Amino acid sequence: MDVLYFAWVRERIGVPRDTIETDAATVNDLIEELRARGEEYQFAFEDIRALRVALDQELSDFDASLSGVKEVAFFPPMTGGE
Amino acid sequence: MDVLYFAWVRERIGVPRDTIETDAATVNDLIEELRARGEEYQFAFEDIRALRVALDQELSDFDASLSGVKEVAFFPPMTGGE
Amino acid sequence: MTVRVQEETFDPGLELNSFTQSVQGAGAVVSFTGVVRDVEGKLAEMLIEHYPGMTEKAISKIVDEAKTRWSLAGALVIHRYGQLGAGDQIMMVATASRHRVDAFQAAEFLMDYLKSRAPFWKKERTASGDSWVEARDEDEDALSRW
Amino acid sequence: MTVRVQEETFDPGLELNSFTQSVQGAGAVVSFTGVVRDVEGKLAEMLIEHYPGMTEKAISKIVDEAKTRWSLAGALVIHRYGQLGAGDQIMMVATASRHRVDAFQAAEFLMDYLKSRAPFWKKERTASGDSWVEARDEDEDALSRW
Repeated sequence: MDVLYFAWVRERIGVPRDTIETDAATVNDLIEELRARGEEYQFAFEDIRALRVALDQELSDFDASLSGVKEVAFFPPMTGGE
Repeated sequence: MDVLYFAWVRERIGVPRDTIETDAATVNDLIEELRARGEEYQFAFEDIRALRVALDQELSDFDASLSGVKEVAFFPPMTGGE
Repeated sequence: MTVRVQEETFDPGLELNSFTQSVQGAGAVVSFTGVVRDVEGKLAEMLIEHYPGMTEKAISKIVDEAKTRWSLAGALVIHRYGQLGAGDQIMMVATASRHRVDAFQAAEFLMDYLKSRAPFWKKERTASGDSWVEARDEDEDALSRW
Repeated sequence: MTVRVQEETFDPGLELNSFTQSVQGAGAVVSFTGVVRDVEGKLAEMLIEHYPGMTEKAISKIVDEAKTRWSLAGALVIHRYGQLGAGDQIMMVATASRHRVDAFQAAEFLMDYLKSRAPFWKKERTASGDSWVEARDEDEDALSRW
């Protein structure tokens, strides 16, 4: 599974993506696994309410199932536009 | 006093303006005087609800006083814009 | 704040760019362009009559009102009169502000008021004859939201 | 309906004119241009990050939604990413419709959704350091009106 990071999530973790093997059933489960990878990850995921998640490039929820999902992305709320 | 006509009011009356001497106290009084000028005027003023009036280039009302007014204009509702 | 009432055509793109240039510091620029629609493929021309003297005065009053209601870095109104063909631009409004909401609101306000309070009248000339465009109740009603 | 996500700059005036040209028959064309504001005179540059792959998909979905809600003759969205300076255009939205209300509403809808649902993130670089622009509650709240 590809896990992508954008904006300050990417900066805190230090890499733009990880490719991982996981049995995580939900996004929340995946976040628990990622936190175990070290303090950069703990820092990035310290406040889930400040984050958004996309599954296969569609906005989703933290309790969504990862079944069949190939790409997960974590990022702060978007700030496009003017 | 200058009395100006626009759009179909002008077309019905046949001239774009009249310069008249009048003692009319209000717009309504002036319209009565104009109607007496002939059937073109009666045609133009047959339905006051379909008309708008400006006094010295400011939108006004039919019962407004003409005291001090130099220019009166009659026209249909505006249709500018797109 | 610029108001132009003119017979000649204008280039909306050039106007938008020079307006944007003139309001540096504004983050949001909204434009509205009104174009002559073909009336079922048979509009020969559109004639726009206006009330010289009152027109610019009325538009300036509307622009001043917009300035008191929203925080604007600039506003532009161009309205043509005379003879126009299908596809020609009739008029344009542009507004600039720090944030998008003010720019959008002010542009819509300007359009609603120009439509019903600036002394312009349109006549359509088609193969089947001439007719004055009638004011629509919904245009008068649009004013009540402001 | 055109969606472009690009690093290079664009000319809003040229885009407005070619968009208007492409939607002949529409009487009303609305545009919105977002420009990089100087942050108290000390913005060195703005960096816009996006999510390649998701970005165009997300914007297309927003445009499709606008098409179901309003009668549109056309819609254009351009959004840049990469390094921008004060005064540079960030993005542009244009809509065309028969009447002004649809064009205005659709443009505001597109802006509100682009702002909070398209995967772009802005970072401001000033003399005193870099900072990610934070999402504003009012931008999220703006979605509730649609």
